[in-house]
Amino acid sequence: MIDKSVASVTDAVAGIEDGSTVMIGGFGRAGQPVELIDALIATGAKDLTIVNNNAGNGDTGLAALLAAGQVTKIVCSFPRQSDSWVFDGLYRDGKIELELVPQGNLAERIRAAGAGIGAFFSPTGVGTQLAEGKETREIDGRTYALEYPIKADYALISAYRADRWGNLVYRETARNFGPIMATAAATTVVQVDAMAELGSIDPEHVVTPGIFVDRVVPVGERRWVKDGVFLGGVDIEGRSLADKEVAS
Amino acid sequence: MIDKSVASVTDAVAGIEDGSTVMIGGFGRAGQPVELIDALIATGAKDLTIVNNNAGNGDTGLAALLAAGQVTKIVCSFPRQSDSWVFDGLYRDGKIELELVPQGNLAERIRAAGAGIGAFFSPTGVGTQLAEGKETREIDGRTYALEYPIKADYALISAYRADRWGNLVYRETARNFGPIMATAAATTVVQVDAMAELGSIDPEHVVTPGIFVDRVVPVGERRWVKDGVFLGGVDIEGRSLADKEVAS
Amino acid sequence: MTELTRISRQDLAARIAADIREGSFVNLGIGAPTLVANYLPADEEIILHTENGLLGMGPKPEEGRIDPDLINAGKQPVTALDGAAYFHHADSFGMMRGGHLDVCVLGAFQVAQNGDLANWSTGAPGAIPAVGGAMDLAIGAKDVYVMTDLLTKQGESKLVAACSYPLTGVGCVTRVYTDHAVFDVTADGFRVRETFGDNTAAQLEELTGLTLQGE
Amino acid sequence: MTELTRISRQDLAARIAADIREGSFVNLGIGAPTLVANYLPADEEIILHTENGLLGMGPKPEEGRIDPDLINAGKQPVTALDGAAYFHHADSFGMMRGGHLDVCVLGAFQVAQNGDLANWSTGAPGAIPAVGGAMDLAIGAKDVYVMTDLLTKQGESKLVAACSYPLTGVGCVTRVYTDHAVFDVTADGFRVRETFGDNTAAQLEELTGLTLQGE
Repeated sequence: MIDKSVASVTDAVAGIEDGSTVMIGGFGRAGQPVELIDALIATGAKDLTIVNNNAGNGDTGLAALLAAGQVTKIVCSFPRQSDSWVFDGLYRDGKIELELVPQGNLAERIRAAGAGIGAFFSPTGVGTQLAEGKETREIDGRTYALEYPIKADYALISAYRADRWGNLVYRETARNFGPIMATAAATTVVQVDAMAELGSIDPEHVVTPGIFVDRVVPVGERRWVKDGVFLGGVDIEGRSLADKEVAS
Repeated sequence: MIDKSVASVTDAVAGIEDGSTVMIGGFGRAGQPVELIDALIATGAKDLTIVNNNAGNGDTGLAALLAAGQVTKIVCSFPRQSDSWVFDGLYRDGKIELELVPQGNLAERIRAAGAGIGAFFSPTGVGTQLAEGKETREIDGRTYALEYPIKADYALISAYRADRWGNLVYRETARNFGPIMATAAATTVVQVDAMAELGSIDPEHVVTPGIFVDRVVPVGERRWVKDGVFLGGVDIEGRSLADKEVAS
Repeated sequence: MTELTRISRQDLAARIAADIREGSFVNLGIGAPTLVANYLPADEEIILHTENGLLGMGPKPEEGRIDPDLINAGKQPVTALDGAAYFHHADSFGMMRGGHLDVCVLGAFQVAQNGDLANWSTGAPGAIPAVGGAMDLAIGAKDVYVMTDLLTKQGESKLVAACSYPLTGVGCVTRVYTDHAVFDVTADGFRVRETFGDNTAAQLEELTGLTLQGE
Repeated sequence: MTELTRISRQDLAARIAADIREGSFVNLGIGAPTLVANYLPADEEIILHTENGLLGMGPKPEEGRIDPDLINAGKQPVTALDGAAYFHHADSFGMMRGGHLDVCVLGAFQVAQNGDLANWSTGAPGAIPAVGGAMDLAIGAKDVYVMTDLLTKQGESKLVAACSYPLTGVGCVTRVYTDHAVFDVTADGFRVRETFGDNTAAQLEELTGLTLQGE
């Protein structure tokens, strides 16, 4: 019997070594696999190269991983945000390397790695600083720059449900980079709210087939969902509005 | 109000001119938009270039279009089948041009056209007759050949349900080339079994978003499905077993 | 020089909204362009795209109904309309890069008369660079509209002969909506499409220092 | 020369099935390789891929339950197991090209000692060419197994120093299962992995005309 579920987030991130390249899903906080990132912090693995759209928000999740000094380089499209103070400080101090990639090229380069494409000509960024030094070519009247795949040793992503074969479905815009990162890493690790019985996910609705998934760990439902029903009652960072009123 | 549904298959294929490139969905018979093809035959448009995985089966659908003498060139991966006598005859008589493309390159080239990729390096076919004359390059220890997008003036595809915005879901392996051809044509025309109310297709389950769809025409349920429930009772070509027993 | 007419940001958003036809697929960039959504006619269906994976984006949720999984590219809470569709980032940017969006509306630091756009970086030393989807949006729609004040706070024209700031995209802008006037980008440079109030092409030439094609 | 042991096509399919580990993702090529499915252990989960858009392919349907929308790459009716997933052709071939399949099993006209495969065309003049997914499959799995008779009907070896037929893929085959023996493709040419009956490496060298590495 195939069962890709593992018992703990610690088991889920086992084997991530110093110097690994790790893709981390999410767009801002949506789809960010916070529990897996916390487990990665606990491993103490260092000299990591991280691939994510952003470079962390606030002091939790990816920002906490950066704060722990475990990341040497980040490949992303949008590091600078109102709450990216952890990255900002490291960058200004020269303690982290940044490879800035336009968001669509980032996504397509990840997809290319997963789909066995050696390189592709993209129109995005042509004529800008971010394509400087890249090979360009005019094809059918338009100029393109050559872009190479981005692959990883590990992908850590967040999905909504998985079955034991690793088939995944996502929730709303938390889908974002998960489906493509899952294809581009040697080992893909997924946190889900809960497991689903094999056969309970309609084959028409599977977004990431299990072939791309190595390990799955259930971490409990998001605070704003109960038994799959959206409840509301949180702020955009997922903090309970009730707690907030008490705190303020 | 947006309503992409049209009243008839005749309206659906309106505007296809002599010399057009037309993608036709389907893998063998599965997903082949037979009613749209029949409407295309009725237009009499000629000198067509057809992009399909195959080159027609039996005497209906794509085979009938070929038999009508409307096709000058076909771009496909697998023309020769046990029941491809129409194509076979035209090819042997030198009456049709064939561009043979490995199936994965065919799919990826169609996807590239839809996704704005200028060209891509593929490992498929390298070192074979089908990559002769193509630019090759070694990247990261592997040799690739450069492949260009395939786009079309029209795509004719078959889906299961559409809403009036053109959002599509498919049925089983009849999905095949539909989702990528929909992205690669200037005008995408879809036949569906039936329309669905806007909002009745879960946004998580949409396979082709309406942005890729121009016209939708309902043609009635497949013979082996009633109200969305699979009935069986047909052979692999979709002919009723009951009819067959009567005929034999 | 007499004081020129300047319309408000809200009026400018309404002006842009008036040019978007029913059935269009539209991406509204982060910042001021998001205001355009407030002026789209309620009785017409215009489908909003957000590049983090949603077509059919609806307005912000009611108080207490914020869903952190359902956000726009600016990471603000949104809703999904009937007829919406979710998809992953490669599919989303394929939509843009493949030219399937009808319109995107973007902010700008500068627009050059050949349609070059600069809106992602001022190139200031020490600034932390961030591009996001700006370069994909710039080349990712049939019509790329810019929404901006004509002048910077320092009074310099944002319409320029050639951008001095780092480029976002080359020759990609089709029209510029400013607080003073609307300009089309043509093969011969900017053409004044519409002026607000009594503003004249001559006044706009003085402000921008550019030769402008007439209305 | 004494008569060599030849195992049946069914036994060969069973022999291949025995080498496929639980949890593997496997594509079985059109023709003889599809027989392998009949010998996969019923108590183990092995996930079959068909390149027309399905993982978790099940056996052929019962009489009267044929679904023309649910077919394999050979266009035969199949079923979908619990845990199956449908996807479109670009995603399906991305799976293959990206190296995500563990095993594919293919037929062959010829396999060269450097792993070159010829299985799509005999190059006969006047023949109508058709390649389908053959070239994608050839380069599309971690292990590419060939299932074939060792000799053609004319008695010529299908294992060759260099393919004379048009190639399907370069250096892509990892192992060849024949009716006489099983061969691994190594940097030094074919290595005899296993012989059937009393067949010896010397006899196989005589049949193939090749220098073979020992077991």
